Amino acid sequence: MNLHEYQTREILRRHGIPVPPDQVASTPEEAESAAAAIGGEVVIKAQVHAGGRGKAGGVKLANSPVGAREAAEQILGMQIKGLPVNKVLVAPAADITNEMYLGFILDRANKTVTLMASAAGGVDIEEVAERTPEKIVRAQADPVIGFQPYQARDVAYELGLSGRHVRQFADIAMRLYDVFLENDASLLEINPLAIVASGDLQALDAKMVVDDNSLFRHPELAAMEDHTQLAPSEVEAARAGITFIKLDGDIGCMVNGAGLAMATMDTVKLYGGEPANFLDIGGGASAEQVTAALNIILADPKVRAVLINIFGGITRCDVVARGILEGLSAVERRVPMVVRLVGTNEEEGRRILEGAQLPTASSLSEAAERVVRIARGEETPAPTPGA
Amino acid sequence: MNLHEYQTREILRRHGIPVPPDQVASTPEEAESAAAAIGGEVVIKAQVHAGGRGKAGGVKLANSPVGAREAAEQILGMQIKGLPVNKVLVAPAADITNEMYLGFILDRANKTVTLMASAAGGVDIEEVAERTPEKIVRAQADPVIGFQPYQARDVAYELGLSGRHVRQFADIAMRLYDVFLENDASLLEINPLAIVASGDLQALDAKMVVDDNSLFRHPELAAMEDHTQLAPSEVEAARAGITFIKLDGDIGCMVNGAGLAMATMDTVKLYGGEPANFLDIGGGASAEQVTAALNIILADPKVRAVLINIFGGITRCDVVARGILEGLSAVERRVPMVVRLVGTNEEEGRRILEGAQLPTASSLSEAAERVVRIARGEETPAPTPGA
Amino acid sequence: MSILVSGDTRLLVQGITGREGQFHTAQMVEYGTRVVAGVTPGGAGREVAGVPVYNTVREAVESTGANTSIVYVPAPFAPDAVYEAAASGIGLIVVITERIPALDELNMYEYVRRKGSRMIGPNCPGLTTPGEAKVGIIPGNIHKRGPVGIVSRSGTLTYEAVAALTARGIGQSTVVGIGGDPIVGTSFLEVLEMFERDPETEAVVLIGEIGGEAEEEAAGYIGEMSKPVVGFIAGRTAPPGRRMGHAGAIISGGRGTAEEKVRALEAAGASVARSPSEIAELAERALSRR
Amino acid sequence: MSILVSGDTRLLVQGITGREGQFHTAQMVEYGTRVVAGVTPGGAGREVAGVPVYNTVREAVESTGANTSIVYVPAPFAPDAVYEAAASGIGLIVVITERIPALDELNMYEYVRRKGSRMIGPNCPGLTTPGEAKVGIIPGNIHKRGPVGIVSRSGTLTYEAVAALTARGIGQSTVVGIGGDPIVGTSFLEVLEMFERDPETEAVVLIGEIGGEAEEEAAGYIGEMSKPVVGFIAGRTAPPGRRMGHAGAIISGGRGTAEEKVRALEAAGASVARSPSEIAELAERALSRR
Repeated sequence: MNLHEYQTREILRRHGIPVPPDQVASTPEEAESAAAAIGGEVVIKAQVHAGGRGKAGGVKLANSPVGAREAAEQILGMQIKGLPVNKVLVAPAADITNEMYLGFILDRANKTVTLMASAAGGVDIEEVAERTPEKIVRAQADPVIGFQPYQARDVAYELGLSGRHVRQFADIAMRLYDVFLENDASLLEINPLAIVASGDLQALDAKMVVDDNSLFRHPELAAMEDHTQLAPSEVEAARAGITFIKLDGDIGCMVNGAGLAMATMDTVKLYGGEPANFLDIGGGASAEQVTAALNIILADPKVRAVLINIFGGITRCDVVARGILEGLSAVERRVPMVVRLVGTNEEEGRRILEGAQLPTASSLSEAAERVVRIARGEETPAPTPGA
Repeated sequence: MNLHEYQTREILRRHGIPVPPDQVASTPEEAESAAAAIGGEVVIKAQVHAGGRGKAGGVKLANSPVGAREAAEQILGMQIKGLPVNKVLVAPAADITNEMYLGFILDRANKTVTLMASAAGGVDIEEVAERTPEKIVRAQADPVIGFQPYQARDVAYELGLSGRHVRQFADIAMRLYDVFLENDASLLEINPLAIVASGDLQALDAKMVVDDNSLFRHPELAAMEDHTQLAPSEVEAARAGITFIKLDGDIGCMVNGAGLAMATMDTVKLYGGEPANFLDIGGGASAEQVTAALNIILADPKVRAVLINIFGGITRCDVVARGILEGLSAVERRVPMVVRLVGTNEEEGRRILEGAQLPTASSLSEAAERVVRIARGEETPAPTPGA
Repeated sequence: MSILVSGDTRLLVQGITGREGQFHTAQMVEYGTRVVAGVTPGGAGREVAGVPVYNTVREAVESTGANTSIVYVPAPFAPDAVYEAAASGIGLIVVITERIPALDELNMYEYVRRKGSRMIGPNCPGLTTPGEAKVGIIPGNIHKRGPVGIVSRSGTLTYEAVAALTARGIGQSTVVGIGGDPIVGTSFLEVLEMFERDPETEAVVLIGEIGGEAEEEAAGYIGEMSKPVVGFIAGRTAPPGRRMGHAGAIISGGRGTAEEKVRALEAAGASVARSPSEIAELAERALSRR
Repeated sequence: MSILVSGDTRLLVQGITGREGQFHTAQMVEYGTRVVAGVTPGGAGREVAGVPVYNTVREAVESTGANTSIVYVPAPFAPDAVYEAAASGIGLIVVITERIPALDELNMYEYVRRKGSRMIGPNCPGLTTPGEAKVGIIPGNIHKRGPVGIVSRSGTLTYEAVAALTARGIGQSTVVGIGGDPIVGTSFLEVLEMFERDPETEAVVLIGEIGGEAEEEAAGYIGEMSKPVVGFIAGRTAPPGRRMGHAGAIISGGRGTAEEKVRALEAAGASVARSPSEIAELAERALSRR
């Protein structure tokens, strides 16, 4: 789960990390009074879960409250990479001497939490990591004692800092590490961590990604999720316990298991089709979940055919079959479907579907090939049963 | 540093451990209104840093607010093992079904934090440990992952608990462990942890000892120290960075280093004397500390002679010598002194003292033997120089 | 022979009285796995599918000599269950539970290793040595005993591969689902090493997916292996930056793509299937070439 | 020979620019110890007693090949200094700092061990191998090289024993102050084992005090030693329940008394002195009996 910059800034501030004061505005008028309250030159930044907002015009400077209102007018309501901008952050425009990058990530290769830092801040760190990996300094937290101040100082010296900047950097890094652990982050970064005119270090932008699996113990973070930054269908899916990601094609996919779902999409593509989505109904999908999944898939008007691919393990084929029929009786829209159902209680599941005149395929290749032909109009499917 | 029961109860309560409501009273009237507020039968307990307060009459039951006032009248102002009772705790008298012991200690042998529990609660756990060690169940926290719920459940089953008592016990143990770590405790115990009439577990008495060395990071705990529970001389010593413990003899001792201080006391005793105190002026004792130490020793009217034994390492003998002279010029009382000064800058230290007509001894045995003879009046010492 | 689980496995089921625990215990017993004990705090005295239930792992191990455990305990309590198993001397701990926070997984990994035990998973379908022991949720009836070892990060995609092999008459030595989370107890590489040492295994199928670098790490070892490896990587069509269900399956910063992984595997000499149905075909060819 | 420190010791001083660090660095250099580097964050470029100062231990080790460190860093920052030393490959870390919280000491102990290093202390006076290296604060001039190994939980009481031995003409192989805190990096037992293996050491003096069970643990090994041991326990007159200065020196629940410890040592065959001055006498007798 992503947090907005303004949410992350507030969390960092509470943990004693120097973050300039700011205000959030949902209207140009709010932005104007925020700028007036802050005084001087301000920066107005789109709050959106998409990278590259600067290039997209989502960050503007303003010299006056009126200028801030005008900038907010332009930014609010923008779409950046398809996501709506409903809020802007208004903060003092900083006089920057030097920009660095400082972040912690969940390091799967080393099985720990790792600090990443770079003297080249303010830019996309993934690009730095790709092009000039030697410019990134890393330090791994120890599994027993965690990340330690000496490591932060070591990094600071590597970045070429000296004097009080070393102390400030180390202090910020230690606090950032605490924030990472306390919030079950998988990524937490300050970019840029800047030396400003006063000569002090300040966090001018911050980003946190929280481990979705940890939200059961962080209700306060779960409540911060901005559902406007997800497709409504994705929100609905999450509510039903389904993982759904909208794509651009016309063949809806409903699969159990993430790996099989990807492999199903790959196979559809291999036969020349374009998947309309990734959808994993999960391990023990109930009839209700199957119904919800069907609804979500068919809500996409581009979908011309649906491929259901279930390999029952925990999931029982009979339950899925009943769910499909139940779902079909609840949705209005009719599109052709190809169902492949194997594994636990396979025979019963197939019997149920065939009893309802819904044809089944036995192999994934066969099913994928067929659904692609149907979507292309090369094959006329049997009519789909329903309400 | 010891916390009072009422302070520990409050900390446990804040951490979600079930502790019955209570109030602290410093006067009989406060105890009366506390009892009225709590209602029903109450227990009035002396708040004092001494064990065995029950046997000493420091715990009484009362059926009414008036009874509570009378009980508080008796308890307040008592001395228990020499310590004044300035406060009482008023709490509901519990209807107890079963009493257990639950504590965590810093386990030096196993180099970890260890849970200790016993189905025989409400009694002195050290006695249980001494007489029937098999009745104590132990579980050690892992250095990496800490104390885990499965360990708490394991202990609960060992104690013979079942059903919800296991869950409640595990929950309390986990929270108690958190309190231990958060407060740098060296001992934290609930005794008794009782099953009360409702069938639930409740912490009816609690004790916490905090690691003195950690107080720099726990100002809130340091502020809770009750100085009335220490001899005034001990408080004064602590303020000067000196470790001082008052004993019953008549030979004052001033030594640098705890081990040497104990060995000096032992040697005094070996020659038939009785040390009046343990006093360690610490590693790098300044002239001010030596002065303070002299003042503290001589404040005890029983002291008939003083033995100063300094082996300079960090501590420099010349500094100590000047401190002795400075101290002597500041205190009014004159008692005979034997000084032994060896190690770093030994010659200069001795020169300073001898310049002031203060005789020095070269070995500890010689010094101890002499101070004992002087205290017994078997030897007439040279007059002590001073103001 | 086989790896990790066999007829010598004495299985303990942690969380045996839960819905999934009960269902899969029955399935495992039916398959012939020696399920010797279950644990649910407060459940002592009960039986599930004829298996006695204990309050604690310690008790269960003392009473039954269990040497392997499978964990169906819900995510908030699963780490505790794993610690309990490792502390009680269980040598192999198979964690089916999904959605365990990654920071907990780091601790689980560290602790289990330090205790000298091995963890498979979390978020995995378990393992099967056909005809001897099914320790997990992979449907039993799709297996057939034979010369191919399977190791996979995926759940149902593993079933797909197993079923395809069996349909072609190719049996499996052991099928190992290592789990789809960013942090798992046992890596591709470690399972490959075990298959390399296992005399029964003649070829290995490795099923990976986008995200992380586990497949690339494995590729580093495949070149040294004496046995042929068939690979498959799910997620060729996955868009960057979107997490494909598994917490680990995400292409980020241009790393972890299917292309990179396929390239690494092929460079190490593995043959890589383009679709799940091709896996069995390539496995057959690999076996015939030996 | 000697144990732990010698002419091969290349010493790093952590906290070298502090008051104590400066004073004792000068003393150690004067004694002839090879002090090769100091560390104080932000202190790079300075010199203390001719010793170059670095910002980090890593840099200091890379530049000077330091293999031993001594820590004078104040208690709140001492654990970090110890972690830094262990992480940088320092094999022996001597922690002079006193008043470190016990929970920090647990972590220090655990971490240093896991890194394969050894910690002496905290809250210790350090060690001296007379004529070769003084790593700590024990006054250098009281030593004389010879056949007696000394291990002690006490500071100044150790000086007392060393001075008494030297006054009698008995030299020391190595003098080791292990520290007076409840949690220390190296135990009596471990140092006894080293002295037992050290060809130069012919007899050992063990100086303990009330509290804990370290002396009793050591006694268990003394019986197996080929070399005579002379013991002394401080605190015979200490009242129970009062902490005698050292965080560890407390008689609690009737355990940790001087009597118990003396009994354990004597039962193991050690001769136990009744006063510090008797230590040298007993050591002389022990040597003459060999």
